[in-house]
Parts: sequence; C-alpha cells; structure tokens
Amino acid sequence: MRTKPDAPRAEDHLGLVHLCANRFRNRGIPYEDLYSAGCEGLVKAANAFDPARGVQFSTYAVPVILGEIKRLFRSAGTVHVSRSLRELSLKIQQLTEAYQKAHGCEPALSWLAEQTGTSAEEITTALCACAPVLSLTAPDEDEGQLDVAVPAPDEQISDSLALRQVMALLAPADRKLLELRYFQELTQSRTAQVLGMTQVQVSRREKKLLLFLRQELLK
Amino acid sequence: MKILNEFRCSFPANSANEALARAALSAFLIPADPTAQELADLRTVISEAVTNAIVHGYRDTEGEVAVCLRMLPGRVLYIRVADKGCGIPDVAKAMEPLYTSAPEEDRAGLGFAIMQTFTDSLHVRSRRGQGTVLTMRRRLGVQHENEA
Amino acid sequence: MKILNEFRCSFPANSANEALARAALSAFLIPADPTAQELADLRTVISEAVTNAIVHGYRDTEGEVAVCLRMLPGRVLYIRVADKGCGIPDVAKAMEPLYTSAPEEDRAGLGFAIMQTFTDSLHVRSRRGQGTVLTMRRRLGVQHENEA
Amino acid sequence: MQIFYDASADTLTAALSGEIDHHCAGSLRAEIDAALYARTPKILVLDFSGVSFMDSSGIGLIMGRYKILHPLGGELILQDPAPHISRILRLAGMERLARIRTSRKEVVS
Ligand SMILES: Nc1ncnc2c1ncn2[C@@H]1O[C@H](COP(=O)(O)OP(=O)(O)OP(=O)(O)O)[C@@H](O)[C@H]1O
Ligand SMILES: Nc1ncnc2c1ncn2[C@@H]1O[C@H](COP(=O)(O)OP(=O)(O)OP(=O)(O)O)[C@@H](O)[C@H]1O
Ligand SMILES: [Mg+2]
Ligand SMILES: [Mg+2]
Repeated sequence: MRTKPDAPRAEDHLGLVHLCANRFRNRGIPYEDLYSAGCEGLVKAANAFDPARGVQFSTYAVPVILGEIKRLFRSAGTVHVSRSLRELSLKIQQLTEAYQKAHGCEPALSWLAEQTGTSAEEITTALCACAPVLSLTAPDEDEGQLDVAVPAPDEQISDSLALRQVMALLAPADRKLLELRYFQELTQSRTAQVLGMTQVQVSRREKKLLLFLRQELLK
Repeated sequence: MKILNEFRCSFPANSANEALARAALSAFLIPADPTAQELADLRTVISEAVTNAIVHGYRDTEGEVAVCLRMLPGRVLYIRVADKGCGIPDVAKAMEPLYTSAPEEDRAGLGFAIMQTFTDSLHVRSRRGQGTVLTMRRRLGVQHENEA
Repeated sequence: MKILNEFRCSFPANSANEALARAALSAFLIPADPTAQELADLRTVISEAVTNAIVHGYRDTEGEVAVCLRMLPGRVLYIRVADKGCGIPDVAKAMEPLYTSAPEEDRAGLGFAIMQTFTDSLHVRSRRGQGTVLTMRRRLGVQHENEA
Repeated sequence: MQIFYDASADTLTAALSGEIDHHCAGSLRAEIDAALYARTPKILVLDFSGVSFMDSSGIGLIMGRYKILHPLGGELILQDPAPHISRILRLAGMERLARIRTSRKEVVS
C-alpha cells in the first residue's frame, strides 16, 4: 500500500462508514455486512484520494462508500418484486384465515405486519399487487365439494338484485347488520361483537329488518 | 371540518391506472390501520369510481382523472373522484342497479350499487359535457387493541 | 420524449406522508416489475427527496409537496419532487456530502449523496424563497421472464 | 390465466388470477370465449382461487359468459373465491346464475 505523508488513513474516518451504513439499516441486510462493505469503500477511497485535487477527503470518500454499499445490494439478489410479493401474500392469506377462525373477524393490517415481520405498507402492496396463491390445502381426495349455493338458472338476473335495491333503503347500521349475518354469514353473537351490540339486540333487530325487507320485496 | 390528512393525485384516463388508484388508497389508509375487509371494500369502491371516469366519462377521448383522499375526524375516510368528461345526463337513472349505458361491453351496471353498499354516503354532481364529481364517505370501525 | 405513464400527487408537508410517497412510488413502479433492489433503491431516493422538502423546504412552516412520477421509454423512471418552501441558497454547497444546515437535529448531510448514488441523473433547481424542484432519472434493468 | 379442458367431464376450467378490473377484463373475456366457442363445454368453471381483487368488471365478465352458456344449456361454476370476492359475487346475486363452490378443505389449525 502506498503511504504518502499526507494521505488520509482509513482508520481515522471509520465514522463516515457508520454514518453511511446507518442509513440502510432497514433494507434487510445485517448491519455488519453494510459496515464491512462500507469499509471496503473507505479503503479504496483512501488509496485513490489525491489531496492535490483540492476537495475534502469526506467529499471524495462518501460516494465511494455508498457505491460499495450499493454493490452489496446488487449482489444480494435480483429477485423480482412480483415474486417476493407473491410469497408474502401467501403468508398473509394463511394468517388471515387462521385469525378469522379464531376471532370471527378480520385482522388489522398492523397485526398482519407484526406476524409476518414486515411493514403494513408491504402488506398492502402484497395485497394489491399479486394473486394470493391458493392452497394451504390440498383438494379433497373424494372431490367432496361444498356447495355454497344451489343453482337457480331460470331466475332472471334482475331478481337477484331486488334484495340489494331494498337494502339500499336501510340505514347504514342496519345494512351492516344484515351484511354481516347474510353475506358474511356470521353468527348472531359474532355480529353482536362486531357491532358492539348484545346478541338479543341483534336477534330482535334482524327480525324486524327481515320483516321489512319481505314487505318491500312483495310490494 | 378539520382535515387530518389529504392526498391528491391525478393520472391519465388509462385503464392501467385503475390499479394505481387502488394502491394509492391503500397507502393512504395504512396509518388508520383498517381491517383487511375495510381495505378490500374501499379498494373496490375507488376502483368502481375511477373505472367509471375512464370508461364512461372519457369514452373514446383522453383526459385526467383526479382523486382526493381525506382523513376526517372520527376515522372517516373521504374519497372524491372527478373527471372532466361527458357528464351523466340522468344521475337518478345511472344510479339504478343494473342500469348501464354500455351493456355490449359486458358491463353489469353495478358500479354505483357497489359504491353505495360499501360507503356510508355517496354524492354525485354531474354536468353534461363538463364532467362528474363523486364524493363518498366511509367511517372505519373502531381500532381494536391488537390481541397478537 | 414520449411519456408512457404519469402519476402526479401532492400532500401536506407532514412527516407521516413520507411513507405515502414511498408507497405511491412502489405502486407506480410495480407494473414494470423491477427487482426488489431497484424498488428499494428508488424508495430510498424518493424518501430522501420528500424528507428534504418537509424538513428543510418547509422548516417550521406548512405547505404542499408535489411529486410527479413518469415512466419513459427504455424503462426509465423519472421522479420530480417539488416544494414551494424556502429554497436552497447555495446548491453546490448543499450537495456536498456531509453538508447539512441542521446538524443539531442529527441530520448527517447524506441525502443528496444517496440520491446521486442511486439514480442515473439528478438536477436541482432552486430559488431562494420560492422553492426547490428536484428531478431524477433511473433506468431499470431489463425485464426477465419470471422464474416463478 | 390457464385454461384446461376435461373432455370426459365436458368441462372447461379457466383459472383466473391477479386483479380482475376493467383493465384486464377485456383480454380475459377474449381468451375464455375463444376456448368456449372451440369446445362448447357443458360446464364452464371459473376458478377464482388466484384472484386477489375483483370489482364490477368481474361481475360483467361472469354475466357475459352466462349469457353465452345459458341458451346452450350449459352450466357455470364459480370456484374458490376468496372471502372478499365471494362478498362481491353475492352482492351481485351471482349465486342465482351460477354455482359458487369451494374445493378446499378447512384450514387445519
Ligand atoms: N364518470 C362518469 N361519466 C359519465 N357517465 C357515467 C360516469 N359514471 C357512471 N356513468 C353512467 O352511469 C352508468 C351506471 O354506472 P355503473 O358504474 O353503476 O354501471 P356501469 O359502469 O355501466 O357497469 P359496471 O360498473 O357494473 O361495470 C354508466 O353506464 C354510465 O352511463
Ligand atoms: N427542499 C429543500 N429546501 C431547502 N433546503 C434544502 C432542501 N433540500 C436540501 N436542502 C439543503 O441541503 C442540505 C443538504 O441536504 P441533504 O439531504 O444532503 O442533507 P440533510 O437533509 O441535511 O441531512 P440528511 O439527508 O442526511 O438527513 C440540507 O441540510 C438543507 O440545507
Ligand atoms: Mg361502473
Ligand atoms: Mg436530507
């Protein structure tokens, strides 16, 4: 190694490396790795620095250190976002289903983030940008399929909407109640939990609403 | 009413940007920590509104879609979607479920019905030849302590 | 140059919105299927730019930050971040690594150096008392067939 | 999207994926219809297991396929929608036109 009398010594400028490495703590690479890549940059900069150029050593060294850290990211992988998001969305789907089973309602994003060790932002990106891969679950061996609804192919398309039209007449809270009970198929007590009511209140309200709907539909 | 946060964006009336509008909404909503269900509902809502602006508002023409998102006190999300397109000649008719002016394109005429179902309020202001502005509000559920 | 797509947005100069700017960038970029590293680089870049607008541009004042994202031919991403804040008195000095006007706030003076490292070009236009406009470009790597 | 044809069961299955919005509905429609007219199956299964988002454009897509199948005596099956997709399907009353079924086992917890 050349040692000119006025050449900077790398070890005197380790603080620069810390400063730079610190900025990239949240990018999934261990701090030690960031730091050692930064040190390589620092040594390179110290060797190549020419004081005659009239710039400060730090001005010269910071971009070299950052460049070395950037190289580390490059070599860390060329995985396309679509793929890593797909993996994350699979995890989210599993967690959501488990949570729903346990609590009868949907988990908050923050909970999902905590469970997957990612940010809520990454969670939403995953929810937005990719298809959840199905299957936590193998298809049934005996093809025993669960029919959610029976077909009534001769019904007119518009009939199916009559209910929606009538529902639009209801107050938002009532609509929510019916939605939870009939579109999401929650039990009365789960519905009560979600709406902050008692099960008895839900049951009464529901009866009234169904009566009203029936009258409206038969008008 | 006090506006706690606001995000405005605009983009060309290009169907590729429907996904972008959904993503912007998702990002805006994150700090409020909605449930996945609320997020899904509101993503559907904004998708319907933006698609209408692109498909109907700017039918065969070019233009900008403007979206404004606000967080209001009491965990109320406000959504405004505006276009400067052709306008809706008869708003009451347009809002009827199953009414569509484009049945030949496999449109179901359900956009407004979905927006109404998934929001607490929906207002339409439209002028023939001048464009359409939709404003919607939806109150998010109370924030639960996480029982992780 | 032909603009393939464009997304403009604006939001109050509030540090909570730094995340929103990153999310908008992700959403805009994802259709181009960047690598995870490209996305992370560019999220860092926009974060530095928006933070500067909020922290320095509008120091102790309120205002709007405007972001414009464009996809240009050849997989080039264009980013513009503008504020109408105090402006930068000496741009050359501000861009020197380690220079910061706010050392007492634990700022390192690395923002510009990071933006330069992670973009292919960076331009600053600033007028005292009028605000600052940053424009940056970065070409994304070629798109590979997905090996999923 | 993948499309499979099972000749023994006279069933055409189209496995949809991603986000079904107006942007992609057109190309999905073209692909499904091409297979539909080539095979004229008795049963069309639209597999939603890979679908992360759907709005009314997806409902339009389903209704359009129903209008083609129904006069020919064909049956439409909507398979494995995620809960929030299922919600849209019901809201639109799709269970009147098609069977909504799930082929998954309950998650083992
Ligand atoms: N922004 C708009 N500009 C002009 N016309 C509009 C606009 N939004 C809605 N419309 C009119 O209102 C009608 C109903 O809209 P709605 O979203 O309910 O159904 P659709 O868009 O036709 O079908 P779907 O949303 O189910 O695909 C449209 O067919 C169109 O005529
Ligand atoms: N939008 C802006 N408006 C006014 N001044 C700015 C703006 N952006 C940068 N500056 C000035 O440029 C200096 C250098 O910016 P740079 O981002 O490199 O460092 P920093 O923000 O001070 O620290 P760091 O980014 O490491 O936290 C700032 O300290 C500030 O004086
Ligand atoms: Mg519509
Ligand atoms: Mg800075």
